[in-house]
Amino acid sequence: MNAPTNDGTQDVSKRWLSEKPYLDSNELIINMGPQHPATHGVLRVILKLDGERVLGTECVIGYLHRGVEKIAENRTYAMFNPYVDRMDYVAAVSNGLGYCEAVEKLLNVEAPPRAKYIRVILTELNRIASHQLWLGTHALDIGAMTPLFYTFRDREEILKIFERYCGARLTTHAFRIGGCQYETYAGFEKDVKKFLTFVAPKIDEYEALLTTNRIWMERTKNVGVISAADAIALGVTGPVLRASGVKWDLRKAQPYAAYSDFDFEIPVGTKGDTYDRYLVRMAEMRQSLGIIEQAVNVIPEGPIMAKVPKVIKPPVGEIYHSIEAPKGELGYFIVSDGSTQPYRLRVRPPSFVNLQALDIMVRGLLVADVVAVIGTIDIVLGEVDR
Amino acid sequence: MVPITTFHYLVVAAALFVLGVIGVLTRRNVVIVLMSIELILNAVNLNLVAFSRMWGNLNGQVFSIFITVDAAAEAAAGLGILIAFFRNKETINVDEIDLLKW
Amino acid sequence: MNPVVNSALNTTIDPGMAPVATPFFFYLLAGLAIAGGVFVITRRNSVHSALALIVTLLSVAGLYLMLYAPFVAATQIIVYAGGIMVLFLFVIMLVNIERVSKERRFNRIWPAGVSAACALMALFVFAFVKGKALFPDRLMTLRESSNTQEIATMLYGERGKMGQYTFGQYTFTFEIASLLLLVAILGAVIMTKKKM
Amino acid sequence: MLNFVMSYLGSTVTPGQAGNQFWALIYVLIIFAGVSVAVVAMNWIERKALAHFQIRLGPMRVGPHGLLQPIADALKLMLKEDIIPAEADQFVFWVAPLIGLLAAFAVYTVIPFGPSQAVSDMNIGILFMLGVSSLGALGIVVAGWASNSHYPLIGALRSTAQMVSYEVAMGLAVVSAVLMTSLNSTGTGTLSMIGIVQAQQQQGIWFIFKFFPLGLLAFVIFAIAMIAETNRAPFDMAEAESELTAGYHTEYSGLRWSLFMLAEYAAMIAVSSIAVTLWLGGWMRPFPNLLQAPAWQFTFSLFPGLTFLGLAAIAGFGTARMPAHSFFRIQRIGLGVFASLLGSIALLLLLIAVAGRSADTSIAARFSEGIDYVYWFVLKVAIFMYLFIWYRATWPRYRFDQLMRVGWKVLLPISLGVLIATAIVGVIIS
Repeated sequence: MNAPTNDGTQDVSKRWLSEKPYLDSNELIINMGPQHPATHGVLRVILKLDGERVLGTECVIGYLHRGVEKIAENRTYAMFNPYVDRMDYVAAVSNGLGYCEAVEKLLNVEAPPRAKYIRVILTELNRIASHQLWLGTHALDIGAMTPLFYTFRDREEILKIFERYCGARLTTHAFRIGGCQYETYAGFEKDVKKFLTFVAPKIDEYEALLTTNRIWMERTKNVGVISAADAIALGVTGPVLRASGVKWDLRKAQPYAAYSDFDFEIPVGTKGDTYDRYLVRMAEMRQSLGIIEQAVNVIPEGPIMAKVPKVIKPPVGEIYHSIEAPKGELGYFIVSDGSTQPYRLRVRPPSFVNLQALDIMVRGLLVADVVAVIGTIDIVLGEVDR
Repeated sequence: MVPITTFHYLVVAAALFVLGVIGVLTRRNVVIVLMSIELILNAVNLNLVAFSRMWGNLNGQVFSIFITVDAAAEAAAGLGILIAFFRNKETINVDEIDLLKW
Repeated sequence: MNPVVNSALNTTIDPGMAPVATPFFFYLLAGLAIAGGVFVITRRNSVHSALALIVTLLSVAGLYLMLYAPFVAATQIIVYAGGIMVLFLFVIMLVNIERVSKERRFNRIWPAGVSAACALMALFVFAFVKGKALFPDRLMTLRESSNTQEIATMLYGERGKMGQYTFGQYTFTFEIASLLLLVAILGAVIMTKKKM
Repeated sequence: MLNFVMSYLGSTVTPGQAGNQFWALIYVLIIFAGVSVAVVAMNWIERKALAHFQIRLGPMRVGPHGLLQPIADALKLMLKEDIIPAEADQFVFWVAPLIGLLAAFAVYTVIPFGPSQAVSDMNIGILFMLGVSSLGALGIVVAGWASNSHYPLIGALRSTAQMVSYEVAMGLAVVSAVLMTSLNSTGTGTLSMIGIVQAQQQQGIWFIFKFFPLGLLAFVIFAIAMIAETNRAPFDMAEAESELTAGYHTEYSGLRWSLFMLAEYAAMIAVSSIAVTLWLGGWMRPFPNLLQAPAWQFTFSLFPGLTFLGLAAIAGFGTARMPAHSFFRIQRIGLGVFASLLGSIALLLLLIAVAGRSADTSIAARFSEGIDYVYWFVLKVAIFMYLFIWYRATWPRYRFDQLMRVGWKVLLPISLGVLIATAIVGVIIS
């Protein structure tokens, strides 16, 4: 009785009318307002309730809109790089990777292999950190207090490595157009290896706490189900898509950076409910550990910066380049008019697109589940509003 | 102070009974009417237990428990009707409930 | 079943320290019960009258304890105060329309109601005055003792008598009572169910 | 007057039964003081234990290792402004926490800390307990109503529905335990709490192990219903922060809010002490019938002293480990005083135990026996308290309809089944 079996795309105009509740019970329109502990930032969800059951939702966003894309139009390519970290502040490194690779594609410059390997290691570390933050807040929303502290303690180790490498913990600004800014510090490989051995048993701890926890299963199984067809129709990407059974991961489908050199599987779910998404993300964390392990032993020697002119003036033209961010497909569409500043820069943020699926997933559930579903889509409002 | 006799308990029960009857007859709010009926049943219970104490056997007490059971059933059914009625007519005034079928 | 008079009743029992049913406590509880009853009828806000009813129920439970009927007192607290009153408060909150508290509390023909009640009261008084002679004096005065346990066994025989009564002689009534409850539950559920 | 007071000293019956109001009053004061101290201690232990579960330290700043934190909280709550929401029912708003407190504390008049250590031994002990705990739901409904705002009302309705539905399962579990008391020679069971523990002593087995799976099952059902009854851990739907702000006591602040907290903790202690009385043999020390030899008697009587000695050692170790920096000087002194206090209590208890052993009929023997009873009872209740905290740390929260489903469709049928099975087995055996 969860998501209604609709045929492909949904005609928005008929959506509210088709929901004629039996016996004119007074429907309740309540705001899960911008200031709500469970909306991961300033998201306002208007819930149309019949008693406790959700009839429909309407997401109101824009509270965190900073006009990043407009600013890009009067910043040079190098100057815009730090802005990119502020969009999905939880996975800043992969934002930076996406942007730098897009501009390199525009300049058709190739980053040197050493830079590629460093980029892969840092991005995968960032994916684990992002998933850990997701797990902590998601479990807290459903009521389990302890995982939050476990995940944040382990995330601290990753942030330490980022800090030693590029001076910043969250908005790292670690990459430059054409490669990496900094050479890896002396104990980089040792730290990463130490981290790998440290975090592997910790992930088992999270699993021990939650995976076979009856109440956790009860709260997440068959909640917020989205079928593969709906997911594809709405353009949902990332773990949410993979949990519905679609095996699509840009790191395998359109390999970028040095991902083609490593072998790792793509975890895929079956039913597309909150529990599957939980399993998919936990498996992804383990895969990332595998990738880092393979990468850290064979970082090639050589320069870390390609030959890039001091003032970057890409040729006239436009490109679209997308990478697999922790939340889904993060794409950059850049139109260059030959000058030092992009004519138009459009970002395709995964959270913004995934948020559309909230209405389908939540239809027919209870208010308590809305909180769980928002948690499982893993949205970051900085990226949704840009 | 004269020692307490069964008569005292009968007077208290009678007083409660009369209060209940007044409540039923004069109040317009159905919930209060149902509460007054509870008052009446309570008065009856008190009488039964008083007499059971006087005659020294348990019949009165056992019967008072059955009356409590009946009061519970009556309250449940009465409030059920009230909610069903309120959902249709938005009023719980005794005067306005004058239709057998709505 | 003619009421067998318990012969032990007549022997005077040493009242011991302080008998349970001291007149002070009796008048206190009786006063509370009647005052609660009055408040139930007069209060404008139905939650206040519900609270007043709870006060009445608990004081009547106290009276039962004075009449050495602990089981009835406990049932009263559990079923009445704990169960039915929660039900009442639930319904008052669900049916919470502001308009009710603004309206007139008493219907227009309240004098007729009150006069009928007075007639009833007169009837009771008449019955009590006339009937006083029927009850033998020695039965009316209630023996008291400090130890509730001892007097209860004296009155009703050893423990467990309550069980024998309820399930012994009154089994048939007991089954009817359970049937009544079943019917009430079904009725309440069907009436309040929104969607079939 | 004096002989009225002294006459009770020799008797081995609870003051209520002996009709001695003076000693009943003293027992009431002792128990309520004890419960308040327990609530304060519970407040500290909950915060510290929960913190250590979550790999953090918990309150460390107020007093050594946060020992003065509960007192600081109490003071803060007293000084906080007592806000009453606009056009809320003044009277009802004021009465609601009192009803909650009445329900939570009235249960203690019935709980037996020892054969004669209880305020009064009603012959309807358990029934009285069930009745009074159902009054608690009233306090919450009325509190939700009086706060005159949307979310507390929903929170109140939910937690009341939860309490009422779990009370049914709880009642049935209690009935199956009481049924076991009637399997003695005379065949008539007892509802009085002291009678139940004595029945367990007579039958030489704790009810949790009687008719092996049944006693345990009834105990587990009671344990689950007990958590739901006090709105704790996996069933704390009322205070589900993520949806309904803070449930029925959102609008309360200052001292009034602390009354609710006091009522919640007191209810927790009350309900777990009932579980201990019914299934874990109340004040009985382990193996009372098997290990009768005076040597065993003596070793078991040393336990209270040894526990306090252990606590004193931990506190002492804490002082030793405190860094020598001058900032920690006051904390070090504070902890040292606390450690020495515990140590002196331990010595006192050991002294009484030793004295009690030598002269059998002396006051010391009766006194040390009394201490043993209370010690074993409080130890078992403490284990339950720790379980409450453990659940809160590990379990996520049930959704409201799942919570009701578990209450009605899972607990109720099983408790009915256990009740019938106990009856059948009881009839077959006796």
